[in-house]
Formats: sequence, C-alpha cells, structure tokens
Amino acid sequence: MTHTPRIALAAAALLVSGCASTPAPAELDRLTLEMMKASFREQGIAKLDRLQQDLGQAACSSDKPPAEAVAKEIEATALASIKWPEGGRYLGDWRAGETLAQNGRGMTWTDAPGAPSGGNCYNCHQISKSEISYGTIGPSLYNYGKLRGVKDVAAPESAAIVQYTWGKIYNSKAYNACSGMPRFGHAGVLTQTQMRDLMALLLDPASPVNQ
Amino acid sequence: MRRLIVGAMALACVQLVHAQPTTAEGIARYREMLADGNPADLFEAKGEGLWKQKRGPKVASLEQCDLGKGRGVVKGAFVELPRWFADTQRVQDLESRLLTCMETLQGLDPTVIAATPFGRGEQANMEALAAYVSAASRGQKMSLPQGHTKEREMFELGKRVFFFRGGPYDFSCASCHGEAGKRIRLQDLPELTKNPGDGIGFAAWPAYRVSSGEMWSMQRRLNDCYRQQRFPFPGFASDATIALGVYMGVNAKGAESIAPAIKR
Amino acid sequence: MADPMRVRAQVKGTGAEVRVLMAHEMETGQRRDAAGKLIPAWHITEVTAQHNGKPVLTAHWGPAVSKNPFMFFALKSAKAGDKVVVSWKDNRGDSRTDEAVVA
Amino acid sequence: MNLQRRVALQHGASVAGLMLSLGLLPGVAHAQAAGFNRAAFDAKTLAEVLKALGAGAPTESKDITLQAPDIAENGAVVPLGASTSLAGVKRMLFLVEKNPSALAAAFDLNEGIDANVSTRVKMGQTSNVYAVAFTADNRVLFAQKEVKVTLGGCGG
Repeated sequence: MTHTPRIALAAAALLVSGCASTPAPAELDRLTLEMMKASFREQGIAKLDRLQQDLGQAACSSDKPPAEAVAKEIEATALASIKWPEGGRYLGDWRAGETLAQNGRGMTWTDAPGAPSGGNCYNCHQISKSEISYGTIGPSLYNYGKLRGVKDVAAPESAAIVQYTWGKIYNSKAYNACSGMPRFGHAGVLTQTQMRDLMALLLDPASPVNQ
Repeated sequence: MRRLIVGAMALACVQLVHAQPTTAEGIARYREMLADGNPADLFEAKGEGLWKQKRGPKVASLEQCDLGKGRGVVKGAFVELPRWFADTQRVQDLESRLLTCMETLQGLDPTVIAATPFGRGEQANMEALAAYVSAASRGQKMSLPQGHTKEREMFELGKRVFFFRGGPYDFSCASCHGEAGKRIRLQDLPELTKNPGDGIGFAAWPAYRVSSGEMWSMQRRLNDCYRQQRFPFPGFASDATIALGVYMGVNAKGAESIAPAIKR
Repeated sequence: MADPMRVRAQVKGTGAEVRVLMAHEMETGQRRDAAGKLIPAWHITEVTAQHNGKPVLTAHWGPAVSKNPFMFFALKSAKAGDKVVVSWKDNRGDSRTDEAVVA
Repeated sequence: MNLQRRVALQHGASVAGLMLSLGLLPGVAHAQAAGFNRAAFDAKTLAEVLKALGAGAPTESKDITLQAPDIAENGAVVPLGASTSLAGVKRMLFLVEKNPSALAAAFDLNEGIDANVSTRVKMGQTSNVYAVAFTADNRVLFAQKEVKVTLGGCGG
C-alpha cells in the first residue's frame, strides 16, 4: 500500500467521525434539561417543580466542583438562610432524636401529604453504637459531642459547636457548597422540634452517642 | 486448678472475640446462602413461556422480536442493550425494546403497559420477559455498542442525568453511587461512574428482590431509586432512564453479567 | 392455575441433591392492605416428594415460610435418570405437581 | 466453654424445665401427624409446639447442625438448614422463637432421604431460631442460634 491511499483513508475517517460527533457540551446540557422535563411526571406529593434547580443544585450537578466564586456564593446564601431556633433553645430529647434518626421515610411519592419526615440519618451515618445497620456516605457521628469536648451544652465554650451543628442540619450547604446532605431546615424536611431532638442525640452528654 | 480454669476461660473468650465475624462477613455469608436457589429462576421460566406464547390482538409470539442481534436472537442481546434501533429511530433499553415488540408483533398498547403499575398485568409479564432475556446472556461480558452518534449522545446525556441534583433532598444518582466503598445502612453501593466489577450494579439487574418477593427489571430499579431520591416519577422506558442505562452500561464494559441476580 | 415449580435434581456421590423453587405468595395473614384490611393467610400447607414413585418426604409449612419458597433435600441413593416428583397443596385447596429427572 | 454457649445451655435447660412443669414426660412417642397440625402451627413456643406434636422434652445436642446466617440482610428471607448424621431421624422442625407462631416448617422423612433439609423463613425481628430432630429412639434433640435481622435500604 502506498502512502497516498492511507492518508486519504485517515482523512475520510476524520471526516466521518467529524460528521457523527456528539453535540457541544452546552448543547448537551440543554438537551439534558429537555430530556428530564419530558421524562418525568408528577406523582402524589412529588410535583414537577422538584426538577427546578436552584443555583446550588445546578452548580453541583457535575463530576467537577463548581468554580470557587460560585461555591462561595452558594455557601454565603445558605448561611444567610439559616433560621436559628426560637428562644435560643437548641436541644430537645435525644430519645426522640434516635427514633427520628432511624426513620427513613418522608417526601417520596408514596408518602401521604403532610406526613412527617424522618431524619434518614442512619442511612448515611454511624450514630449510636448499638445500631449496627448504618451507612457510610457521611462521616461517623458516634461520640459526636464527646469528641468535640461538649460537657455542658449551655456552657459558653460549647456555643460554637452547638451553633455549627444546628446550621449544618438546617442548611448543610452553608459549610460546603456541594455537601451531599439534605438541607433539612431550609427545604422544610424537618421541623424545629425535630431538629432539636437530633441536636440532643448528637450533643447531649446523656445521649448514647456520647457514651 | 482454679487459676487454670479462669485462664482457660479467658482464652476461650479471646478466641470468641476473634471468631466473631464482622457484620460485613455475616452479610456476605447470608448472600452466599441465598445464591443457591434464586427464585428469579421461576420468572425466567415464566418469561420463556411468554416469549413463545401466541398472545395479544395479533395472536403472535415474541419469537420474531429483534433485540438488536437480529430477529429472534435472544442469546447475547442483553449485554449489548441499550443500543440504537433503526426501525424506531431510538436508543432503546431492554424493556423499551420489549415494549416495541409487544406493540408491533402482538398488537398490545405500549402506553397502557407503560401506565400499568409495576408487578401487575403486562408489567408482571414484562419483568418475567426481562428475566428470561437477561438469563440468556448470563456469564457474558457487558459490551454496549457506541458506534452510532445517538448512542454516544445518550451516554453523554446519561452522565448528565446521573449527576442531576434536584428535589427537596438535593440528591442525584451520584449522591449514592459516585464513590467507591460506600453503603446505605448495610447495603453496599456500587460506584457507577466506572466499571464496578463483575456482577455488580448494571450487570446484576434484573434481580429478584427478597424484600418484596418480586422480580425487578432495571426500569423498576431506577424508578425506586428516583422515588427515594424524592424526585417526581420517571416515565416507564422514558429517555432519561434509557440514557442512564447507556451511561451505566458503557461504564460497566467488560463486567460479567449475573442477571437475573438475587438482591436484598 | 399456579405457576410451575423449578425442580433440580443432581447426582452427588451415591445419592442426589434436590432443590425446589415454588411460585407462591405465602401470605402470612398478618399484613394489611392499603385500606387497612387484613389480607387473609394464603400459604402452602403441605409438600410431598417422591423418588421413582416412592414417597420420601412430607413437609408441613406455616405462613412463616418465605414467599416463592425454596426447599432442599438429599436422596440417599439415586442415579442419573431417576424421577423426582414434587407436589404442594395450599390452604385454599390449590395444588401443583412438577417433576424432574436426576442429572 | 464460652459465654454464648453457656447462655444457650441455660436457655435449653429452661425450655426443658417448662416442659416438665407442663407435666410432659420425656420420651413420649410422638404422634404420626397426618395433614396440617393446626395446633402446632398456632403454638407460640418451642415447648407448646412439641406438646402439640405429642413429643417429649427437647435436649440441646451437638449432633444437630443448624445452618443459619449470623445476620440477615432482610427478615423476609432467612435461609435455614438442619442436618444430623444420627441414623433414623423421622422428623425435623424449624422454629423462630419471636415469630407470632414459633413453628415455621416440619419435615417428615422416610428412609430414602438424608436427615438434611433446608428452606427459607420470614423473621419479624432478631430472634433465636431452632432446628429440632425427632430420632428413631424417640429423643427430641435441638440446636439453636441467634439470627440478627437488620434494617435495610433507605427505610422508606
């Protein structure tokens, strides 16, 4: 075989692959949104508005993290969204918190309208030592308060970690733009009372988490 | 003497601690015990009967169905799906293609089937057919074609769908399946952004679910993932679900298919 | 009519191992439907097995046996070509018989 | 002897004690039950099950092998196996202590098969499971094991 036909063949191959190339990334992004819209329908309480992405959801929908400026904006917006608990009361009942942490229900299309949601916590975290069926998507929360030196939740030296924990549960994106954790307070998944109970599970020195 | 006994007991206790299998080992043993006698066999047999049975308004079997390797070829079809089909001008997954054949060959209404709840009526038949078709490729390696532009485009779209965050929990498929070595409760989560290995993830569905005692196709698997993602309802055999199949299937290239498997 | 069983019988040493899968709901009678109504118990009550026409096993089951039941037993002495017949009856009077040849 | 085994033996002894308090004598020949024994399947405990089957007091025995997982990923399907090399075993039972009815399955064996059977049962919660064998000389032997039933999936 001479050189000429081989070059011609290569050029032809280039031409073919060029013709048959997939659309540009921006066009693919547009097609994806179109496809999502066309593929889903509402069912029960799960309406189509759940596909409307806010800035953070859109920016964190890729295998690459968003630009630093975008991440900062998401975190600042999230921090500003946090509603601190009424009366400065951060802690509820750790027993109720444990029940809530075990409960993985809520907000699916098979859930009844207005049904209270669980915390889904054990799906992703180790919490109390006695529950061996725990997930590992999030970090272990066993000894959460103890490891952070919380001996008295009301003490001034505990204030920073207590507030951070509330903020993390309320809107996790305040501290990590693309955190995998739901925004339990911001998205209205959990009530203030429920969040207080989870706080107690994590921080109350009497909670099994801190034994 | 007494001291000796105490010493022996202490030793026994130490041995006990060492002998105590970890939770992961216990779960692995449980799965191993279930693998011998997978009720998916029952669905596979039912599916084979349905494939050959003359049914529907046109009183025809599915034996002339083209699953991508020519009319009536079942063996090897599963590990190459989803793929492009010229007759429908679509990239189709197994269930979507079965739907096409049920319509064109048997005269059944695909919109009615797509709207039927999982596990009932023609949807139950669909699960059995999926079990039968996948079983015919058991032990083969996943090998989805990517020659057609639309197949490559669906891969790209599937990747974007996989990472699409939404709903009140901000979840995407990647929330659970984007990293290796993670689990929900005690269930291991396959990392689906790459080849997760033989018989894991895409290469393990359809599967018999022991929790519900039912056969689940990949369509049903994805549907329940989206339910737990707190998303709206993905249409049966909709393009987003097929695109996800292309993304996961291409990533799983070379992984051995064990479908229909048995799962918690 | 009930769906067929899957009966597998394989030579092992001088005998044979038999594995049976049955298609059955095995409803416990303790679950409730969406409307809160108790779903009545519906389960296999009796399983029998024969080897070349000779009864070898009779099992009695309650509703605690899992859905789509699995059963394993081992024939002491069997050879390829032998016939194994398995039958079940449920509490609604339904029944099913299937067979396999030892391989 | 390890702790687990000791607890197990104590438990076995209490079952036997209960049998005695019910006035059942060991070694009573068991009835050759024909058909479904309603009373046995309604019984709540090992002792009640054996009583309904007309059997004597059980003894824990190393001759009985109970195959069960330490942990079940799903309580809907828990694989159980029972076997023994003892000759002439006529009947084998599987029981789940904390199920609404304890007896899950009973197998009557002829000479043609080994004392080696398996099936799969539902378990509502973590519980002891028993494999019981009725021997040719009318002894009732058992093995037991705790099976942990875990919560799985997203729980929703």
